Amino acid sequence: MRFRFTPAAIDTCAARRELLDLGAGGYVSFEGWVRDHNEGQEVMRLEYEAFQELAVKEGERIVAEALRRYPVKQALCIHRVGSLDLSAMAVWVGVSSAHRGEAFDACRFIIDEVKHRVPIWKKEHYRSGDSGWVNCERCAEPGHRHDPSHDHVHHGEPAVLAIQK
Amino acid sequence: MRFRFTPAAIDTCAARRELLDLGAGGYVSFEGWVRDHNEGQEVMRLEYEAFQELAVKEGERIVAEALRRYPVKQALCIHRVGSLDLSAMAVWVGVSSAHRGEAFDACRFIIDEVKHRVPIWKKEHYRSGDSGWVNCERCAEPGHRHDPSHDHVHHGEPAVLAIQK
Amino acid sequence: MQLRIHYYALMREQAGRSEETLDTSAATPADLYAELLTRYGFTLTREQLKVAVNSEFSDWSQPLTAGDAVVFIPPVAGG
Amino acid sequence: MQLRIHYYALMREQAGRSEETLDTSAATPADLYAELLTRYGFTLTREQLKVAVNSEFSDWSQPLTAGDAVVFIPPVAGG
Repeated sequence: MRFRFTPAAIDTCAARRELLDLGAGGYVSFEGWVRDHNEGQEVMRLEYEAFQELAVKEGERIVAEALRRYPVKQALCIHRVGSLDLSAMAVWVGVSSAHRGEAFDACRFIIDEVKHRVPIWKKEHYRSGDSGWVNCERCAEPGHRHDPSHDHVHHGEPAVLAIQK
Repeated sequence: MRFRFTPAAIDTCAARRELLDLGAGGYVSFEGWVRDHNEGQEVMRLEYEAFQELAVKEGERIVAEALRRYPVKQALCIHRVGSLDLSAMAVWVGVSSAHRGEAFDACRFIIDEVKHRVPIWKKEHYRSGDSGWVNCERCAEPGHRHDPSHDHVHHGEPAVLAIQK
Repeated sequence: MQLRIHYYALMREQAGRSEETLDTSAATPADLYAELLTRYGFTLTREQLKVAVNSEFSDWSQPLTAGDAVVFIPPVAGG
Repeated sequence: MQLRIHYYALMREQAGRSEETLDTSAATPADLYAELLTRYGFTLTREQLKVAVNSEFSDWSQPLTAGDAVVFIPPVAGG
């Protein structure tokens, strides 16, 4: 499985070992960390929830696409679910390849697609006591087509879908 | 010091801890691994040698440039010297930032510049018994100007400067 | 016809449940969402959602059959 | 005038030493390289090299002064 969920801390050392390849000269990894702010609100902790059956299928499709698009050796993505404190790792992506350019491109492709296509949701809990489900700004626009191939890029902070007092 | 050398294995866990930042939501790292082949030759091991006094200054300048160019939080690069076996880590770059795009860009900028500007040399030892000092193809062309700002990108395998029997 | 519905995230909270088995005459996911929108007062419009049937992305107009498992997917935010 | 020269990598191997103190009349790094090229038969042309004086990148035409430390830098290959 090249995309999976874990309810416990992501073991990046074990995950990295799965990507070792004698023909690989470059390895790129991405980690998503819980940040202390979003949209001007102070964040205290996060909760991640996933529709795991579909999410694992879609995640596997994304990693398979990356392996088809870029001449890389190995790729893997692991996503946390449950409650996460500040600085905790929410997601990890690793890619090994013969040359570094492809590893950077494939790693970025995977995390961009995971953020836009995989059914995972994030609830932010703020210092103010409010909480809110976060989502990609453009996805939240009415009429935005959820085309799995759309390749929009996030600029700035993700929008909050609904603030709860 | 945001650029340094080590004669022992790079401790990526300790290095990563130096980049933790409550305001960081993304972390990108690059590792250069010793590959089992180059230019059609089977590689058995590598030796890295550096002009450390100048290399550390130039490496620090590169990381400082990355921090000026991209709105990232922290960045660090560690390079091995000495003899390295296959799969060993020759170089590590880590970058943390609020948003992931900048972390990818800054990490790639640092490793590209380090490979082109920092006085480090690599000798490959081949299964055939030969050995050779490797260098960037374009840098080896007579008349190529060693402008520190040149931004050429490597395609394919690095050239071997001189094969020794 | 009986359908199985699972709710996630904002929709789970607004429905007040994470799953239910429903007797419905809805012929498509579009019909079903219209029915549930009335019942639960979801704040998300259909245009903001995707839909999955039996754990695969589906069209809103795909005919539903008895026993199908339906999930309405609010805007995602992994990573 | 006495200069200190350090050799690295291919140039170290071709010079057969990693450093030396040299009495020379070379006024610039360019002059100095011409002198050493004759002595050691380096295979790299000046156009393939950079030069550092006192651990900073330098011009080939910068005047040298007694006690300067000079390094000729072959094409690099970090990472």
